[in-house]
Amino acid sequence: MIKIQKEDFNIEVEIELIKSSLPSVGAVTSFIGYVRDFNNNKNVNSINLEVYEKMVHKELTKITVKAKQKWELIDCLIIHRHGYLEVNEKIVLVACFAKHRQESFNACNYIMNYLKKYAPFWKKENYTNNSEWLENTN
Amino acid sequence: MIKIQKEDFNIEVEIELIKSSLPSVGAVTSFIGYVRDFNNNKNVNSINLEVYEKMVHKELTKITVKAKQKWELIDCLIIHRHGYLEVNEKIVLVACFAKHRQESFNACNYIMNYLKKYAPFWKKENYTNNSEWLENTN
Amino acid sequence: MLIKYFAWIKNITSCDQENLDSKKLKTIDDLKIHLNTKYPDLKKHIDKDTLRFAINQEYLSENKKIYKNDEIAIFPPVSGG
Amino acid sequence: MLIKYFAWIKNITSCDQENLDSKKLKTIDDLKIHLNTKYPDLKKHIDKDTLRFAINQEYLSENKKIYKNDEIAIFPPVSGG
Repeated sequence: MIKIQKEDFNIEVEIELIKSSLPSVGAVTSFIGYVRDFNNNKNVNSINLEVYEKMVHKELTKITVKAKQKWELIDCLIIHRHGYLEVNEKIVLVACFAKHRQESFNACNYIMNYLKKYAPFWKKENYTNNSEWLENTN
Repeated sequence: MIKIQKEDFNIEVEIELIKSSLPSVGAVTSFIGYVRDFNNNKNVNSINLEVYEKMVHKELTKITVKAKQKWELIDCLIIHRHGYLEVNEKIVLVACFAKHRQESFNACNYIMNYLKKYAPFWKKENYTNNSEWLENTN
Repeated sequence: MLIKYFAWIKNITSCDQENLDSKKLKTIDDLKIHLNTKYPDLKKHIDKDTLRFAINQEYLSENKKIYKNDEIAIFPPVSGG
Repeated sequence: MLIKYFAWIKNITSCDQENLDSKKLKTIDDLKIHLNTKYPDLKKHIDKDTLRFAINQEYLSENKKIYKNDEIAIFPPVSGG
């Protein structure tokens, strides 16, 4: 499942929603990305995350299909926020549901790598007196 | 932080408890292990997890210290349950807090590998008419 | 055709999207030449090949024909996650 | 010294812990010989070297001296997580 939203999400609720109907799942690896207080030697107060809404679902669907071909995934969940986010707020959740541990780890790592490269989001960091668009540093 | 307990836990609450005071953390990788409905060609109803309480804290502390030496971890959280657990219940949570993604992934994977090898827990699987102690299959 | 701009490219174009006349623009390369002229500040980025192009929400890796109803997006390397 | 048993080993020993007289048991190898006699069903596991030993909650990789106040744990390979 792919969700692109402005609102925060609850990790427990989101994972349980999928997991509760998948009793064969023994392993869930998840990654959560947050807004950090410091980046490129500057104090960050908040970020604005721009998204190309029409493209992002296509792109993330491609990535999850590839991940499912490569690793034995039973399901996967991606939630990515956009808009205005303050320090400590969640940006992204990727959760990979598998029978076994290593499959879920590998799939989650794989999806995050591709998401960082191809998902059409752009971060603008807001400092005390100005703001700046980021280049992806991976 | 290491918690050994019988009770269930809430992933969102447990992660937020640590994350909220660490604004430099940009990445949290977590692994959740669950009781599966099927293992070794048998339908599993529930498990009993035995623990060597006096040893488990020592052993998990060692593992987290090693992980922190090896990877740039800001913090890490391990929650492991014991006692009677039914299918779909959580067994373990390992969450690794780092500035950057790859450090948190590697540390989480590393801790899980060592936990599976050294943490003194033993699973007894309960089937419809009998039960059986598991050998670790990793 | 509809051209969409994202992130700091909008600062150069002063708009987030615009319709261009598709009669003279037959390929992505035609479009690049057109934009270089229209937005001189964009030229160095297009020349350095640092920007990403997508036609109808699909990444583009080489020059390609473009059509009247296409949606073409131009953006810097992504930085989500 | 206190000997603790875990998982299916308790089924063989019929107890989860017991105190053994430390006078004759000076090393882990002495203890293994003693247990092989006391619990014949344990012998094959001890001989096959599949069991884990811990002295005072620390894993053991070789034979070692043991003392009166030690807590010695004997258990099968772990299976948590």
